[in-house]
Amino acid sequence: MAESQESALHDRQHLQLVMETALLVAQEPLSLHDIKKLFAEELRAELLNEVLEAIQSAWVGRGVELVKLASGWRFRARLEFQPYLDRLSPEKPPRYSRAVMETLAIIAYKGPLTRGEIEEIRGVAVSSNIVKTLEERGWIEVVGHRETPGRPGLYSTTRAFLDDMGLKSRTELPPLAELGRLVLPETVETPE
Amino acid sequence: MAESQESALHDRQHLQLVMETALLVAQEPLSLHDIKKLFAEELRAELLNEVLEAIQSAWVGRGVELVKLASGWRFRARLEFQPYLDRLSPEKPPRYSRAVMETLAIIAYKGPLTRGEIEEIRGVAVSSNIVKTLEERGWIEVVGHRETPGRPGLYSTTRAFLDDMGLKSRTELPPLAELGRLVLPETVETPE
Amino acid sequence: MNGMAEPLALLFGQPVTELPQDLYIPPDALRVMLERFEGPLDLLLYLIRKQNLDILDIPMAVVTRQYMDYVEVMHAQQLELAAEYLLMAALLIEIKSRMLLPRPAAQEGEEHDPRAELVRRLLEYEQMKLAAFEIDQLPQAGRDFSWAAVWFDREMVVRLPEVTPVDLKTAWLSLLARAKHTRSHMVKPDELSVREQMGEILKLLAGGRYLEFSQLFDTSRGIPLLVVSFIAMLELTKEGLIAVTQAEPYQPIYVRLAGSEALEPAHG
Repeated sequence: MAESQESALHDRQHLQLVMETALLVAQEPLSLHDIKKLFAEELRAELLNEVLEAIQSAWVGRGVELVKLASGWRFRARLEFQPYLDRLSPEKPPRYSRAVMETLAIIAYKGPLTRGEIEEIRGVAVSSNIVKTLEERGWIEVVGHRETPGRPGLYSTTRAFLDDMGLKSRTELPPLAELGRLVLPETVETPE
Repeated sequence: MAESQESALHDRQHLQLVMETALLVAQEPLSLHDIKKLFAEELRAELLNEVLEAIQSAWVGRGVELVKLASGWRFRARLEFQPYLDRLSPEKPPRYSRAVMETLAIIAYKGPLTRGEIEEIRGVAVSSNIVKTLEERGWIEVVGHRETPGRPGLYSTTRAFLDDMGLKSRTELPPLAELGRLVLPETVETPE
Repeated sequence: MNGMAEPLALLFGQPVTELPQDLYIPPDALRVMLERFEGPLDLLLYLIRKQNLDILDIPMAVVTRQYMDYVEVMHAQQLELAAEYLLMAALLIEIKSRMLLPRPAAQEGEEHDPRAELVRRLLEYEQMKLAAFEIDQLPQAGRDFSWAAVWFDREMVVRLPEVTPVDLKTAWLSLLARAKHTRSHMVKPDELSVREQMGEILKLLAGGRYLEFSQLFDTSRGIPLLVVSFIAMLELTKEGLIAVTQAEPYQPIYVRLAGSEALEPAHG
């Protein structure tokens, strides 16, 4: 009995370590759904919430805090450290996550196409946050609908996107055929 | 006396907090020079190094570690946590083709050298796409020009390349296989 | 015809000793294998290492013959045969013939092996080839480990990320690397302007509007655009996104979004 309790404690510490690491590394807030994906086993939401709270209290009094936002959990530097951080960096422009960039690239190269078709090329789901980010930026828009069940919207890049890229037309994007020679296909299967 | 010691300890803890926060937030490695800039007061390099080591040991056993790289210090997830993180985001930078990697290796071990000299070693033309890909990745750069007709650019690997490989300097690159030893001495000269 | 038949005869007709011993593989696999050589040095190294030949004492006759066989097969497979391969063939033959020539007795003291320079290049290339492999094994940022990236909400000023065409290219490269099964489907000749024009046409037809065929062509911007617009329309029709109708021959042709007839009953 004592042994299984001990191993449960050990598991929980491991859980906490993995979640903390993922949150420190993530470029975007992680939802509970995202956090679940970290583990091969199916974990209860209550357990994950407990661990998140444990991480939160472990970081009390540090320069960084774990906060819960509308879109999920994320580590964030406390505002009182801004004076120090401001001295350091003459403002780095923020960057889009790779998921956003890939979605944008697919629409730029292959649009008009539906979200489902984007997902087919990416091999993973495209969250509505990603689509919203790009729509709000004015870089993609729905230009029509595919006449299949659900009439999914067809996304295309906008003229504003080309202007912001400094391109006159999509034909000025780096040619795909040549890009194919530069990389090797992944040999390792991505975990499901 | 006791009071000043106490406040010194307090200062040091504060120092550690600020530096840790800056390192967690920074999007690039921070050099000692960068870290100095965090503070209005002039701080000795030894003190900063001591604090860096203190941070390093404070993170032992966690999922994230503080490493020293070519251009400075940076927090990164330990390698053994990558399988978890991969489950979260299957987007990864590409694995480059052999042509790209051979070009990179030649520049890393034999650079600075010109594209023509790379081609001599590889025995085939080096497409400008390959060079551009490595430049855009920030792994190689032109550091000068050979004073021959056409003043061809001399390519060298960057510190960002070493950072991305987790290395402090080019001397930490994998040692070359000692094939040179097998060549008869008279033939070792470089080609004309 | 002769030129085409000869390599095939070489491949299947000649005695085994005349052939690279590892060439008996299906043509598709062969093509893949040949495409993997990074150039003549790579191919030569392969021939030498594969048969455990002494690189410091290369049997020129054997290696030259095998090299030529491969080049012939590459030619027959219509692989893009870089000039470098032919240059190397010439060099091999030259070295071989220099070794056959009797050397003047006077020079015997400072005898120079005609193979020396080739050996030096082969070894240097092999060293770099191995180094490239080793570097690729190093844990690499983003691929094998991740940097910490804690958010810092600077004064709540909304700054928008900057994106360049290079970023798009990078994103596409990582897609290519990942999507090995869709690779061939993804890398195909450019049809960008067509896809772009498809978007434009869909926008013109938005809201279930009917337009006359000719209204969809902007005649002020040159013939290439007209052609592209036409291809775009064919593509849209093929994908079932638009419907093109004509009541009877020589009547105006109308274009509308597919499935929008419910909004506007067909004109008579």
